[in-house]
Amino acid sequence: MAIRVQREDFDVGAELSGLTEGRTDIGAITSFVGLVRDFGAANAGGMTLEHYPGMTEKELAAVEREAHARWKLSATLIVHRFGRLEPGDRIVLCAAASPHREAAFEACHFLIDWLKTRAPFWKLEDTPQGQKWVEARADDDAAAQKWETRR
Amino acid sequence: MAIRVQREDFDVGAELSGLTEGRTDIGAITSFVGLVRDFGAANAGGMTLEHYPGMTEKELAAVEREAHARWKLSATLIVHRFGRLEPGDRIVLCAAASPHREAAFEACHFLIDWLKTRAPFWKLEDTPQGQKWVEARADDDAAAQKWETRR
Amino acid sequence: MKILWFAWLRTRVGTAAEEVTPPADVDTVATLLDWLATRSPGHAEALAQRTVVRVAVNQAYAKPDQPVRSGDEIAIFPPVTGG
Amino acid sequence: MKILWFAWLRTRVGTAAEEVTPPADVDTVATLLDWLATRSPGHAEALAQRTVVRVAVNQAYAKPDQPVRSGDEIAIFPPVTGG
Repeated sequence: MAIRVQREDFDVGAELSGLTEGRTDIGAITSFVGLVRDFGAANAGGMTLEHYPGMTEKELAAVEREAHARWKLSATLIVHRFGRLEPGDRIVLCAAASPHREAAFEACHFLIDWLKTRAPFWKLEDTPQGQKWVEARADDDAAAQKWETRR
Repeated sequence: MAIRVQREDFDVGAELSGLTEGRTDIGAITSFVGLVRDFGAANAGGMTLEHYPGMTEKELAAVEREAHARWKLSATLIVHRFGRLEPGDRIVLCAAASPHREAAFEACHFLIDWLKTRAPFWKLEDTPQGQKWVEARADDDAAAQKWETRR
Repeated sequence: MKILWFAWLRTRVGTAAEEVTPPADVDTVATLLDWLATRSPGHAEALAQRTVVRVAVNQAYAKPDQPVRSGDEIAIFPPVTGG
Repeated sequence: MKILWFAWLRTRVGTAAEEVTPPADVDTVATLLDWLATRSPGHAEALAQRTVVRVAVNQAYAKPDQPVRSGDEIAIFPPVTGG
């Protein structure tokens, strides 16, 4: 289990290699990378990610612990950036390693879905009309909710 | 869309960066890495992956085309190794990039499930009793079948 | 008691952090929000729509009936949008 | 007609590739497998359990009733185990 909250970019290859370093019991790693998307004319700029230092790390660790309680996992990792980000920049990396691929897929999906509704981050997007706080999406609540009913 | 069948290892970070290079329309990349797993005393060695050059590339390309037909994807990638592999070595990388994470997760899961029952690769494992051809798993057929019913 | 404001709630209130000493009968998350709303027009505006207000007490999510006491760190913020 | 054998079918047959000229009435995947099984005890053993035999004609999966003709590349192999 590993959590990092940082301003700097991350190297996905190095992060995933770190998960399996020296181990031969892992058959599958599923990872998710979230990126800053440019929505075209309506939103041609980057964004600033605000967060709540202290609580962020606690919530990410709780999400990770929950994944380990639900699936047989060899290792997990969450790296989340904050601060100024431009279109195309990486925002977040979630990874789950397991002997088997089904557990790796489900756990990785769970990590990002739960993180999105629990970890205290807020996006302030640049728009041609000025900076605008992104509103939470009902989709994201529904995605997180789906793991509640499967408990 | 990109397919590679190669003896050499691959760098997951570089491969995923290549998918998004110069693009700002991608919000999500889900990737899967399969590794040679050491099953302990029963199977302490590595393996040799045989394949059918020519057909392998065609089948991987067909799996990729099917994923693009089913989901709104920005880019996909399959890299599969052959030849001699040791415990802990990477075997395969599947990646799906999309504006949205649900499509990226489903398509990546589909790529590996279909690949496992269609791409002409065969594992010859080293065991304390000598080399042994791995038998196909009913699990893998079931995993691939699940995408048929969802069509 | 330390109050932290985040995202657009911070913008409305006009400060990221403030130290407050509410009266003794302000002893739950819900009563604290009611009391904070009286501090300024910006506070009132920030807390007008309670359904979009999330509260953490000492860095853990809290429900309206959760007790609060002097010395607590109370964070108030809109639904999260990371990831 | 070129026949390619893979994995444990190759081991049983004892060769990875062979050039064959079946009689004219061997014109489908199924009749070709029947005919190949008569070529040697190794061929017979390799093709004994048809449910675990997969066939590709010109590098595409083929069903038992698919036609085969001179000049085709026919690959015969067990269920795949890559990934």
